[in-house]
Amino acid sequence: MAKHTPLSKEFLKGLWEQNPIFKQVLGMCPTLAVTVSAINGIAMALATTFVLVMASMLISIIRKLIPNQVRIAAYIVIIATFVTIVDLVMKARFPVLSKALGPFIPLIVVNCIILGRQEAFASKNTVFRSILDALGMGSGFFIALITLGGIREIIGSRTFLSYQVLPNAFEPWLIMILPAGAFLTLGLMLGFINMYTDRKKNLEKESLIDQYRNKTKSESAGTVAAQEGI
Amino acid sequence: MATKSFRGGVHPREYKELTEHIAFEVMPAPQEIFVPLNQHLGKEAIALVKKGTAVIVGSVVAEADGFISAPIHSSVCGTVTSIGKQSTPFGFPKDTIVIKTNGQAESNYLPPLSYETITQEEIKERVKAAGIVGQGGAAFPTYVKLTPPKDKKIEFVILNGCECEPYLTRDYRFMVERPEAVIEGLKLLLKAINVEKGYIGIEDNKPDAIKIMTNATAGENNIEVFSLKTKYPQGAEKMLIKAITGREVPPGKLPLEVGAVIQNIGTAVAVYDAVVKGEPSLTAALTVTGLGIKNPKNLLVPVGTPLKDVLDFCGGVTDDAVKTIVGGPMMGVAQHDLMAPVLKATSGIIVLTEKEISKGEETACLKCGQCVSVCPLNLMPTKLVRYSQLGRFEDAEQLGITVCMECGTCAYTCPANIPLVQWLRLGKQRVMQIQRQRAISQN
Amino acid sequence: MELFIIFISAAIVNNFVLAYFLGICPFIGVSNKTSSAVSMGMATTFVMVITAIVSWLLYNLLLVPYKLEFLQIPSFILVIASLVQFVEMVIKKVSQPLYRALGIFLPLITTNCAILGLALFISMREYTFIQSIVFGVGAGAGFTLALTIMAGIREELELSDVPVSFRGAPITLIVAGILALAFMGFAGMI
Amino acid sequence: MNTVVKMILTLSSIGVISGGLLSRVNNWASPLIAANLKAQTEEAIFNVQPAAKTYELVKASGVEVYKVFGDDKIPLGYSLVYSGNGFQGKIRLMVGLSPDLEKITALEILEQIETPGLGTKVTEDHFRNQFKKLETSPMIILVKGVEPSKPNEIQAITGATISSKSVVAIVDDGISIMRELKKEGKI
Amino acid sequence: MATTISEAEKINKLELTTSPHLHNQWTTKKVMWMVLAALVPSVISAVLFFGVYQLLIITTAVVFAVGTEYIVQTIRKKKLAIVDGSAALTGLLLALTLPPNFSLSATAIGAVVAIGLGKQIFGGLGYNIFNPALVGRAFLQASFPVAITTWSPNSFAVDGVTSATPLAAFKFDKITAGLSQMFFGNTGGSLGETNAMAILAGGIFLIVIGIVNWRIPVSMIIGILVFGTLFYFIDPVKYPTPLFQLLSGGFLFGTFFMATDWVTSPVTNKGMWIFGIGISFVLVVIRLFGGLPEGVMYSILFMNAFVPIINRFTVPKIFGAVKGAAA
Ligand SMILES: Cc1cc2nc3c(=O)[nH]c(=O)nc-3n(C[C@H](O)[C@H](O)[C@H](O)COP(=O)(O)O)c2cc1C
Ligand SMILES: Cc1cc2nc3c(=O)[nH]c(=O)nc-3n(C[C@H](O)[C@H](O)[C@H](O)COP(=O)(O)O)c2cc1C
Ligand SMILES: Cc1cc2nc3c(=O)[nH]c(=O)nc-3n(C[C@H](O)[C@H](O)[C@H](O)COP(=O)(O)O)c2cc1C
Ligand SMILES: Cc1cc2nc3c(=O)[nH]c(=O)nc-3n(C[C@H](O)[C@H](O)[C@H](O)CO)c2cc1C
Ligand code: SF4
Ligand code: SF4
Ligand code: SF4
Ligand code: SF4
Ligand code: FES
Repeated sequence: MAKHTPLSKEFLKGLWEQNPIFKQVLGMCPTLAVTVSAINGIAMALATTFVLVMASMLISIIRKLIPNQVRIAAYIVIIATFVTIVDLVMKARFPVLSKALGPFIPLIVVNCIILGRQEAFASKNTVFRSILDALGMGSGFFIALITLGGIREIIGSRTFLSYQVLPNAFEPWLIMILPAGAFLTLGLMLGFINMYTDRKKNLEKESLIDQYRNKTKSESAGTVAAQEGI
Repeated sequence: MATKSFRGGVHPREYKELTEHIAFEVMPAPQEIFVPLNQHLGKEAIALVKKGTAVIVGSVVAEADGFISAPIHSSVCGTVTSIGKQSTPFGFPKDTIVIKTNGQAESNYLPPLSYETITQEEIKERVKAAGIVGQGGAAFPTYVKLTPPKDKKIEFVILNGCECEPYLTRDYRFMVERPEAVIEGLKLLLKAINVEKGYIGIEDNKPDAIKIMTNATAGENNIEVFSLKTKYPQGAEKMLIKAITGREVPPGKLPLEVGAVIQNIGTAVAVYDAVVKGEPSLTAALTVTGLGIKNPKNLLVPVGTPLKDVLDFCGGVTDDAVKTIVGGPMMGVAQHDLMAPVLKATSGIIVLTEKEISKGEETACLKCGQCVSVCPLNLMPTKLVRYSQLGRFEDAEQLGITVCMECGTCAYTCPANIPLVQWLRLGKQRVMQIQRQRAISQN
Repeated sequence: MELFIIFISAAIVNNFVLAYFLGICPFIGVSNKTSSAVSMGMATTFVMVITAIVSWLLYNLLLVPYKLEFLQIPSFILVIASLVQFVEMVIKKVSQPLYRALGIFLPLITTNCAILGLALFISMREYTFIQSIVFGVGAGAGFTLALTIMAGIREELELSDVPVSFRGAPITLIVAGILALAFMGFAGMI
Repeated sequence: MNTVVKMILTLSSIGVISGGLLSRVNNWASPLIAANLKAQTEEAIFNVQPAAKTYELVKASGVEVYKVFGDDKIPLGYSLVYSGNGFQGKIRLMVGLSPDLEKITALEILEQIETPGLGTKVTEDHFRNQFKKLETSPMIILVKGVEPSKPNEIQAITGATISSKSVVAIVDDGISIMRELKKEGKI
Repeated sequence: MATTISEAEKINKLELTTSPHLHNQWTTKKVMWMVLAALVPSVISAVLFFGVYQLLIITTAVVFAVGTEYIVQTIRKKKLAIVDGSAALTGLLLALTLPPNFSLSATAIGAVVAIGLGKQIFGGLGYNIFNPALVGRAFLQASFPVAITTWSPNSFAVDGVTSATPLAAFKFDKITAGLSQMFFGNTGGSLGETNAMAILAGGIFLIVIGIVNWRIPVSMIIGILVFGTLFYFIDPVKYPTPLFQLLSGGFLFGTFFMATDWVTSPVTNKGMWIFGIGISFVLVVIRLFGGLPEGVMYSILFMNAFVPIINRFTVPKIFGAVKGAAA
């Protein structure tokens, strides 16, 4: 299926064009929950990427052996195994981080990105491609988490990766590290990203709407046009 | 007599003081009259005259085509000069007979009938032959209303004396000037449909009309006069029936569903004149008013007279006049061509100035809920209109857009000045179209 | 009283969606129609209660006694997945209307982190059996509440003039943010 | 038939392999995790009883209490773990007490989910240090806006009165239970 | 799509010529300016009680609110409608809910958030789900919880200690402020909330001229009295009197100026009752059982979220329709 795609593309697509958070809007829960600081985001992204890469690799190796009917169940067991390994290692080696991420490490199991990639990619592609794909998606996830975590940490606590980056005169906006701040920041980010990528299309659209505005000068009709998605 | 009413409605400034004390004046025949073949709800009448045919007052110039239709008579003496498309007050041209008057006063009325000996069938025949249509605005052929389906039991006839639209005073003048014609007309209507009870509903801003009608019906124990709260649209038939009898006409159903037939005061007078004087539907009784008219009047105008002539007869319009409306200001139609003629059911010509209209800039809906609380039919205009704007006609249908009677109460009250009625009308048309298509595809 | 507090806490104060960020995907995905939101909420509540029961039994009667806590994640998810499958089959057999109302949502729920989160919380917080069930009901009610409110708002937003780039997920997240702000009023109630 | 056999075979082999793998990882990790936990507790115990050298868990008390000893096994007092509700949720803390329960040696917050930057100030030294050498009789009092004037008073954190109050209440509750236990001779 | 446009065109051409030809006196602009006028007593009272600095807070909030509206409308190439007064109103209302010594920079943030996140992101006037001024305030309260609950004493205060609001004083110290003191505004509190007399003057004016539908204030007041009485009888020591509940905090201000915001309250009469009672119920629960002393803002925002559902379930029965049957 993806035989003709250049290898570099398999990796790069996850960074932006098919970024799991920004473009596919998957794996929202960990994204919102753990990004109170950049370091949490990094840890979460690394853990997820590890599971994603390992699972993708293993599944693309044994993909021909797994009967179709028990496909999902097999994937889940495999993913769960790796998640448990990560969980145990974190608890053993990084107890503080593990506590900060709370139940979200175990919840990597149900992260839609991972199962999604197995279904959509690893189960149909070669090992090497699958690893590249997983690395790409993981990196995309990483980019999203560190951006979100960074913004929230800088505005919410004045620091980035625990180094103070804003002057003391800046009163931190506590909301950024509260649940509401997570929702609002991610919502605004997604909106602005849409705005940016749709820019070209939008320009065309707007000229259409403008033409039509000039004809009708009607506010409500503008809504009609927008709603119809001109 | 407790004041009765319905839920919702509004009370715009009345401006009735402009004309309420002015008695009807007869307007002389103009030089030329324009008689559209369709002045009523239903099928267009068929022309019986050709170019060059000479006619006198009362000559039948067109005959009814089918059950829901009405014949048309000439209101002047003269000669037919052309038959073709001409402007009408509806806003679009229709086939029209043009008659040039010759100033003579010959007339050809129907034979007067004796009120005592007349039968039910005779009344109906006369109403049909006289071409009477409802004077309440919709111009529905009155004969049809007098012929209810066999399976419906009619219990009462209600005379609609509300005249709830601002400005208009025609029905009021009838009640004050010709109470006996109103009551005899009602009795004829009762007889025609063969029912016992007759009611007359009048808004309480016309206390002397209420008094006169009450006195005039003192001897009639089957006729009752009701004082109703002054608020628009008290005269809409569903509202009137609710106010007087407490019954609610179900959505999409006619008054006869709850045993009622509603007739306008003017209709009753027309029926009386047709029976007792043999006079067919020749003159339109109407109020010419508004701050934009120099001499507001109540007039009896030959049907077919161009609006322009009527306005000139009332001294013409003032400089600040901006809009001419045929009908009431809430439901009437604004005119772009003053050569459009007065029709059988024309109840008023109103010339408005900027000051009276007070229409502001349109903004998005503020969800104030005013439209919801004033809609007499308990609809949600804000939602219906939005669905209609977005082309979501199925949703509009679900919320009952077809029930809307386009009374304009919601639009009057909307602080965002959204042209709600236009959007409602559009939505209604589309929904009905969809419903027709659905019916076709099901068969 | 303690049970009541667990219920209110799970349903409102520490709402799964708005405070714990669990089940965001269905929250964004299935919240555009009120009717499906209610069905989805009921289906989730149902699965949550079953999950609470089963995971409590599994954890306390099997994993803990045999010192197999490290198998918690794979075993929970397998058990939940097969259970949902089983329930779906049973409902399909027993009641067609119920199946039509809930059935289509059940598979969606299996891979929903709110469910697994619930199971993990139950073992983490060492709830008793009864407490677990109440916790499940409360979490389900809270999820249903958030989903229904959001669906109502999104139906309304379809009539609004939201900038094109913000339609869909972005505006949903922003509304969720404001909702989370509103729910903060209940903070400290526990 | 063949497919069913294959299905069962694959799944169970995956299960077995994963179980085996996990148990190996677990064998490696569980002592480390246990050690982490123990180290955390120990650290807290010694933090609230700076002079302590050894400790033992007091059994049968219903609460988590450690009896701590100095150099020569001299009893120095207790380290009590107790919890209650804060502003957002449970606060779990450890408090060091003198043997007669009349003085606090130090306070450590073990777990809390208060609002970051606000309620979380209860974990900061500025607040916790107020508890050092604090008298516990008749009970600890929280004051607002003014400097503490009595030896049993604690000043609330501005904007986090509720969290401060909760901490004080948890400590007070814990101490009263300790007093009961002491009366019954259980500790 | 093409058909929709041509329909819009048709309607627009016809606009001058279709009924109704009369309209009442109201326009959006006039309504907004009336509400602004109704707030004048509260503004005067704020300056009187807390000093001229309040004018700075108010100006900052209004300028930033209107500015944000201007910028967004320019970016979105919408018709500029800042003279309609709704943004200025949002700014003023936001200012009146802030404490008297609040910093101007934070006020500006609040105003930008109120218009940007509370209103324009939903499409602007008429389309927002939540009360914009309260979104702004909730954002500020979550960002700067300490600053926004720090009350400076007003200029008539007898002793400097009464800087806590009556509610906070009750919640944390069980001190009840005098009712008449609260009525005339001689207590700590937000700019606009302390003087009940000024609020009532403006609120009753709005009801009389028909802008505010009486159902919302009445149902809220009934609600708080009923729930307040209920708890007062359960335990008069632990819970305050219903009148205290009514006069304290932002209740009256919220009742007359914020819960009644047309855009974010139900459109049906029945819905307004549910909305009002709901706010009072949530409010009493927050005040008596929550961690925060005051909850008017939260309870209004919370009920705002239910408005679409309330509207949907209180669609009036169409005239003449049988109950339960579709139109
Ligand atoms: C909104 C509305 C208002 C109306 N107001 C009146 C009125 O005030 N007087 C009246 O006679 N008819 C009024 N009508 C017309 C009546 O509904 C009804 O059609 C009429 O009275 C029937 O009598 P007719 O057939 O004699 O015209 C109104 C209709 C509508 C839709
Ligand atoms: C197809 C049709 C049939 C009607 N049949 C009757 C009828 O049998 N009896 C009656 O009283 N009115 C009948 N009407 C008239 C309506 O009740 C109503 O009077 C008419 O539409 C005028 O409305 P308005 O005067 O309220 O505007 C009929 C109307 C239509 C369109
Ligand atoms: C977003 C937010 C978070 C809060 N978090 C806490 C908290 O963690 N601990 C606390 O005691 N109060 C918290 N509060 C409560 C308020 O700050 C409350 O007014 C304060 O506790 C009262 O204390 P004061 O009397 O010092 O103002 C929070 C309030 C808000 C708005
Ligand atoms: C009676 C009334 C009350 C209002 N209350 C508020 C309010 O509390 N907050 C606000 O931002 N705007 C308020 N507005 C202004 C306006 O409705 C608001 O800007 C819209 O919500 C923006 O779409 C009010 C308007 C009216 C007519
Ligand atoms: S206003 Fe028009 S429609 Fe209403 S009653 Fe008078 S004539 Fe009839
Ligand atoms: S369209 Fe409908 S909803 Fe929108 S503003 Fe107009 S009436 Fe209100
Ligand atoms: S025009 Fe239709 S929607 Fe508007 S008030 Fe009249 S009946 Fe109701
Ligand atoms: S009256 Fe106008 S502004 Fe008010 S709800 Fe109805 S349509 Fe919207
Ligand atoms: S990541 Fe939580 S439901 Fe998808």
